[in-house]
Amino acid sequence: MSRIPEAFADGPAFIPYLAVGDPDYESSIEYVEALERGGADVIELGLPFSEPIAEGPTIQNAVVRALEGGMTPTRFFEFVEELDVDVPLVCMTYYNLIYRYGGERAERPRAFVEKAAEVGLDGFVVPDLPAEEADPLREACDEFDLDLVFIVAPTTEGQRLERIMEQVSGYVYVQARLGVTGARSDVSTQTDESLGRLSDWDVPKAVGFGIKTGEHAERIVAGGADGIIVGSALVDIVAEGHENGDSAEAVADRLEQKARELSEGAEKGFAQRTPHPERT
Amino acid sequence: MSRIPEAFADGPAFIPYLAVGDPDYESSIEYVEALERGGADVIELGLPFSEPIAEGPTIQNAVVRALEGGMTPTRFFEFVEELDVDVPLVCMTYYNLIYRYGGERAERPRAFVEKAAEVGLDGFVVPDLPAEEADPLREACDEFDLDLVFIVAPTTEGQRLERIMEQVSGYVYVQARLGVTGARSDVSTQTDESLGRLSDWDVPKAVGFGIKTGEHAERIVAGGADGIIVGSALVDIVAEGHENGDSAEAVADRLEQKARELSEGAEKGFAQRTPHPERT
Amino acid sequence: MSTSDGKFGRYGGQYVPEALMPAIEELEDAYERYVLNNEDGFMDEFRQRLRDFGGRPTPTQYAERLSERYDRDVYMKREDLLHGGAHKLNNALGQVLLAKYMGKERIIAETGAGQHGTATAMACAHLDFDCEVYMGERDINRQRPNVFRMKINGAEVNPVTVGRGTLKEAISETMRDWATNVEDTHYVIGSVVGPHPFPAMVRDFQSVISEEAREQMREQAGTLPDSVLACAGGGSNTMGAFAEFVDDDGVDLYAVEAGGSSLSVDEEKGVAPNSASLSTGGEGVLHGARTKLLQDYDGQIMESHSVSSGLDYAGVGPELAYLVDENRATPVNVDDDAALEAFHRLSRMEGVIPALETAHAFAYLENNHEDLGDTVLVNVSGRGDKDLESVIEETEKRGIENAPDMSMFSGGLR
Amino acid sequence: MSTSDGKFGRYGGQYVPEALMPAIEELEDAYERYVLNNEDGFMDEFRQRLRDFGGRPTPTQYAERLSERYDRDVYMKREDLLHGGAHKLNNALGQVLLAKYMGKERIIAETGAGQHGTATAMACAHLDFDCEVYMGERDINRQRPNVFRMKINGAEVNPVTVGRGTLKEAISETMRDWATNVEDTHYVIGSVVGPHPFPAMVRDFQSVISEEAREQMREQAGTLPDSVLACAGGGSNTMGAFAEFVDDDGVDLYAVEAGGSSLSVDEEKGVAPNSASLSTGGEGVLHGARTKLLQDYDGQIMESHSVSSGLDYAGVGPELAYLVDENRATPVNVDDDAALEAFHRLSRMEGVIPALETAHAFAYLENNHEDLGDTVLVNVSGRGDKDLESVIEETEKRGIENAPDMSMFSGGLR
Ligand SMILES: Cc1ncc(COP(=O)(O)O)c(C=O)c1O
Ligand SMILES: Cc1ncc(COP(=O)(O)O)c(C=O)c1O
Repeated sequence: MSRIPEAFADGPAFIPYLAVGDPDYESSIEYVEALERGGADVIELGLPFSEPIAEGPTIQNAVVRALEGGMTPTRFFEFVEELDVDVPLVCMTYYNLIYRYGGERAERPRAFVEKAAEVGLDGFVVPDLPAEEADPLREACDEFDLDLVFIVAPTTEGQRLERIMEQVSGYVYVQARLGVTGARSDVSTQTDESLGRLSDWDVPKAVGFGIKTGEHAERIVAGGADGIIVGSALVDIVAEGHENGDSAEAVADRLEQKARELSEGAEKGFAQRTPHPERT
Repeated sequence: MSRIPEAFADGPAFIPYLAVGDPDYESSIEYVEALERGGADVIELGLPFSEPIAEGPTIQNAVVRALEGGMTPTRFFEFVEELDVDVPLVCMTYYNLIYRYGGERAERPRAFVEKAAEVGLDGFVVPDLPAEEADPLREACDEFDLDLVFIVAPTTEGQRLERIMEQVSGYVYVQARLGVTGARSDVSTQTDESLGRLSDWDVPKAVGFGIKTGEHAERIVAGGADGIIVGSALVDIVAEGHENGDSAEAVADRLEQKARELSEGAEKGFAQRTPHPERT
Repeated sequence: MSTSDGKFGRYGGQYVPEALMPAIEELEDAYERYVLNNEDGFMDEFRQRLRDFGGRPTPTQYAERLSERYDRDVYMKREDLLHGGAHKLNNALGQVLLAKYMGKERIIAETGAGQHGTATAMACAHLDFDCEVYMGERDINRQRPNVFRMKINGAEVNPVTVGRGTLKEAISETMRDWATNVEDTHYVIGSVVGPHPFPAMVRDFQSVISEEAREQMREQAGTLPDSVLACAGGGSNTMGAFAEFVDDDGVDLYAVEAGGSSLSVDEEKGVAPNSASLSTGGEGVLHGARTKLLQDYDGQIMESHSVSSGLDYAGVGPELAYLVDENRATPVNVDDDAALEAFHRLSRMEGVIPALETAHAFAYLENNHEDLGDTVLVNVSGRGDKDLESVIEETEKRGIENAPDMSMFSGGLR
Repeated sequence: MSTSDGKFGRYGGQYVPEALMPAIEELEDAYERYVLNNEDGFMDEFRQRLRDFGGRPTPTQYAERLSERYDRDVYMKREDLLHGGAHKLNNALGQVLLAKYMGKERIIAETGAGQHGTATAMACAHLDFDCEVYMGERDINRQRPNVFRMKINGAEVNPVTVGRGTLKEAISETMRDWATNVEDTHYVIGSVVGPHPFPAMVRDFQSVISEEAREQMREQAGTLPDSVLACAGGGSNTMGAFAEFVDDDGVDLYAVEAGGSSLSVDEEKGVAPNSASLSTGGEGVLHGARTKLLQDYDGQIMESHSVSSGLDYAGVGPELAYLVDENRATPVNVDDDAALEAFHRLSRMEGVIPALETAHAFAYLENNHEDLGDTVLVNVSGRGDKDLESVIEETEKRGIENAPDMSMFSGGLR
C-alpha cells in the first residue's frame, strides 16, 4: 500500500534521488538515511541500469560506480529491506530491469512489482516507459497497490497529457526543462508553463531536472509545485566524497546538510504562495 | 663514311659497349680506349637517356651514374671527338635524345646525325626505334653515310624481319634472348634459331644480350655469329671499380683484360667453324 | 508486416523518455505522410537522389568463382558500390531528406564502424544540413579514416567516453542529445533499431536492396534465389535484403550474426564475446524497442564483441527478432576467424574486398553452402576499405591461413 | 579520330624495343577483332561485366550547391562510384578480359597512385589471372592502402627503386618485364599512353564515360553541356570524358593538368614542379609514343610533381596532344593549393569526397566558371579515400583555409 499521498499531505514534498550502491552498498545505506534526516519526504532510489539513456553525466557516472560496486536488482531489494527510513520509497529504474526480473519463467513484469511490494517500496519511476507501453506494469502496480509515477516533459501536450493522466499515480514528475538529468545553475522558465498545463490534475506535481540549491527549490515551490525532485546535486556530493576519499560519515553529513537546505528552501517557497493554499 | 663493314672483314667482330660518362667523363675516356687495346673491333658508345626502357639494372645504374656525372648529348659529342681510338664507333641511345637534339628550331632528326658524322661516329643503334618509325632517321643516315643498326629479337618473324632487312645497315644486332640487357651465366639457345632465320641476310650478324665470358663468345661465334656484343659484363667492371674506389687505371686494365678474353674467345670460336668460312 | 501499431508481434514499441515522445509522434506522422503515402513526392525525390547521388541501382552480380567453388549459383547484391561504400546511405539519405521535409535544422546520428556516420555526413553535406555524429572513443580509434571522412564532409564528431566507448554507448548518448534538442533536431538512427517508427522506416528505406535484387534475379537468373544471406548487426542491410522476399515462401532468409570468439558469455563481467543477439539473446527492452538482446540474468546489457565494429551491438532490429520467432528467418552465426578468412577469400577470388561485416555472410556460405539450395543471393553490404587496418592486425594476430603475405604491413598501413 | 595507322596527327606511333613489336602487333590485331569488331561478342561481355562487376552505368548528378555557387548548371559524372573507386576499372577490366580472349596467362601493370594497380588487381581476381604490379617505391610509401588492397586481391606488388620511384620509372620497369615475358604476358597499361594500339584502345574502353554522360545530359538537362572538364594525368579519364563529345562542336573540352607548385622548371636538376605536359611540354618520344613531354633542352625526361600521385607523370596521351594542337581541347592547369581547396569544397558542399586528381577539375571550375557556359559537366574521375593521408599532411603544411579542423589527425590517421 503506497504511502506516497501522505508525503504530499502537509506541505511541499522534498524528493531526493540517489543511485543505490553508489559508490558501495554500505555507504549508500548511510547516505539514504542521511537524506531522511535532512528532511526527505519521499526518496527516489535509483536501481542502476547499464544504459541510462535519460541521465546526464553525473548520474551516468553514479550508475557506473554502483554497477562496479556490484549492485544488482537482488541486492537492491536487500538494500531496501535493510534501510531504516520511514518515508515512502520510489524505485527509479529502466524498464528492462523490471521486465527481466525473476528469470525466463517469471511472470513479467509482475514478479518485480511483487518483490518491490514485499520489501516495502511504494512506487516506480521508469524514464523509458511512456504511458503507451505501461499497461502491464500499471496492472501489476494496481494489483500490489503501488504507485506508478510518470514524467511530463516540456514537450508533452494535448493527447499525450491525457494518456499520462490516465496512467499516473503517486505524483507526476514535471521535467523542468528538455534534456537529461543534471544540476544547473539556472532554473528553467519552462517549469511554470508545464505546471500551468497540469493545473487541473488531481495528482501532486513534483518538479525535477536541474534543481541544485535551496533557492531553486524555493522559487519552484513558490511557483506552485507540490514537490521538488533533486538528484544530480546530491549525487555530486557522493562523487566528490568518493574522489577525495572522504569517510562515508562526512559525506553523509554533507548530504544531510544539502537535503536540509533544499527542504527548507521548499518550505520557504511554500510560505510565499498567495493565496496560501490550504493544507489538506 | 661508315667504317663498320671493315670491322667484320677479317674474322669475327668483338663489339663492346660502355655508357659514356660512367662514372665520369675522364675515366670513361680511358675505359673506352682500354677496350680498343683489348681487341674491340667496333665500340658501342651509350649516350645515356633518363628512361632506358630496354636496359637491365646493370646498365640502368650506369646511366644514372653517367647522368649524375653531367653527361649530355653535347658532352657526348665532345667525348667522341676527344677519343683516341681507331675502330668504328656506334652511338647507342634512345630516340628522344636524337629527336630533340639542336633545340626547337633544328631539323629533326637530321641535326643529330649531322653532328654525329662530324665528330666521327659511324652509326647508331636505337633500341626504342622499330623499323616502322625509322624512316626519318634512315634518311638522315643515308645523307651522311652512317649506318643504322637494328635489333632482331627472338620474337621477330615473318614480315617484321623483312621490314628490318630493308632498313638495316652496318650489322644486325641479334638479341640472344628475350628481356633486357644484363650479363647471364648461361647463353640462350634462342641464338641459334635467330641466326638461322637471318642466314640469307647479307649484313653481318652480331649477337648480344647476356654474353659474359670468353667461353660464351667462343660458343656463339662457333655457332655462326659474325660478331658478339658485350655490354653488362663490362659495365659490371666499371661499377665494381666505382664502388670500391679503384683508380681509373686499375679499372681500365681490368676492362682491357676482359675485352681480350672476349675477343680471343670469339677468335677461338671462329677457328672451330667447319667448313671454315673464307675470310673475305 | 504492417506496423501501424509500431509492433512486430511482441517486439518493437516506443520505449523512450517522455521528452522524446512528441518528436517520435511527429516522426510517425511524417513517416506515414511522406514515406508511406509519398506526400509532396517525397519518395520520388528520394529515389531520384538515391540514383543520382547514391549510384542506384547497384548491380546483382553472378559470382563466377564462388559459384564454381560451391557448385551452385551464387549472386552478390553489390551495396558496396553505393556512394560511401555501404548500404548505409539508403537510410541516411532517406532520413536526412525526411528531416528536410519536416523542417528540421540539425541532424544528429550515432555511429559504430563509422559507416552510418559517414553516410549521414555525406547526406548532410548533400542536403546542406548541420550534422553532429556521436561515436564511442574506442571506435574513433578503430575507425580513424571514417572519422576523418565525416569531418571532411563537414560533420562534427563527438567522442563518447562512457562505458566501453562503442556503438551502444554512442546510441545512448545520441538519444540524450535528442532529448535535449528535440525541437529542431532529427536523430538519424543507423539501423532498423530504436523506437517505432524507426525500425519500419529504416527497413522501408533499405528495402530498395531487395526490390532491385528480386527484379535482377528474375532477369539474370530467371528465378528467385533459394536463399538470401545477409549479415546482421542492427539488421538494416538484413531487413533491406529480406524485405521483398518475405512473402516469397520458397526463399529462405539467413541472418548471419557475429559469433565473435565464442557464443558463451561472461555473466560476471557482463561481457559477451560475440554479437549474436538473435541466436543467443533474450527478450528485453533497449534503445526504445522490445527486441532480442545480449543481457545478463538481471537484464543488464552486455558488452558485445566482434572483429567488425559494425556488427558489434548487443541488440537487433525488432522485426528481425519477430521473423526469427515466426521461423521466417533463420539466425546463424560465424566466428571472427571465419569472417577474416572469408574476407580474404572473396577479395582474392572475386576481386571484391568486402567489409568485415559483409564477410560474415560469405563465411556462412563457405561453411554451409550445401544447405542453401541451387541459387544463393548474398548481400554485399559494404566495401572493406574502412577495415584495412583491422584486417592487418587481426590477420596477423590470428594467423589466418588464406591471407596473402602482408609482412610489409605489420604494424599498420603507415 | 581514326587510328588505323596508330597516329593522331603527328603524335602516337610505336616506339618500343623490337622484342615487343610482335606482341604489339598481336595486340593490334586483337584490338581490331575484339574491340572494334566485337568478335566472339567481346564487347558485349565487356559491357556486361562493367555493369555487373563494375557497377555501370554511373550516374550523372546535378550538383545543387555548386550550381548555386557558380550560378550555372553543374553536373558531375560520378566515376568515383565505379568499383575500386575510380574510372580506372573501365580500362583494366577491358584489357584483362582482352588478355583472356588472347589466351595470355599473366598480367603485369604499372601504377602511380595505385588506382590503376588496384583496378587491375581486382579485374585479375575477377577473371582469375595472375597479376604483378610495378610501383615506384616512393609511391608505395605514399599510397599504402592501395598497395594493401592489391595484395588482398592477390596481386604481387613489385617495388621499383630506380630514379625517384614514381610512375615514370614504374612504366619503364613494366616494359622491361614485358620485353622479357612477352609470350604469355599482357601489359595492362593504365592510361591512354604507350605505343599504339594502347592509346586508342584505352580511350575506347574509357569512352563509356562520355557515352553515358552524353545520354544522361540529354535526358536530365535536356541539352549537351557547354563545357566538359576532366583532370589530365596520362589522360584516360580525360579522353573517356571527351571522346563522345569530340564531334559536338558546341561542347568545349578542358583538360585540367596539375600545375603543381609552379609552372616553371629546374633544368639543372631535371625537375618540373608540375605535371602540365599539355600546357608546357614539348614534343618528344616516351614510353612508346610521340607526344608532349616534360623534358629538358636535350630531351631528358623531367621528374614531374603534383600533390596528386595520379597526375604525377611527365607525359600525356598522344590523342590529347593532338586535340590540343587542333584546338579541339583546351589545356589548362591549377596548382596544388587550389586542388586541395577544391577537395575540401566539394567534400563539404556536395558530400562527395573526390580524389586529389579529380579535385583539379573542380579547382578550375572554381576559378574560371564564368567562361564555361551555362551548363558544365565535370568528370569525377575517382573518390578521395586513397588520399586521406596526403590531405591531412598537405592541408596542414599549406594552411588550406577552407579545411575543417583536423588537429586530431595531425601526424596522420593512426
Ligand atoms: C558494411 C556494413 N554492413 C553491415 C553493417 C551492420 O549494420 P546492419 O546490421 O544495420 O546492416 C554495417 C554497420 O556499420 C556496415 O557498415
Ligand atoms: C582518380 C584518378 N583520376 C585521374 C587519374 C589520372 O589518370 P588519367 O589522366 O589517365 O585519367 C588517376 C590516376 O591514377 C586517378 O586515380
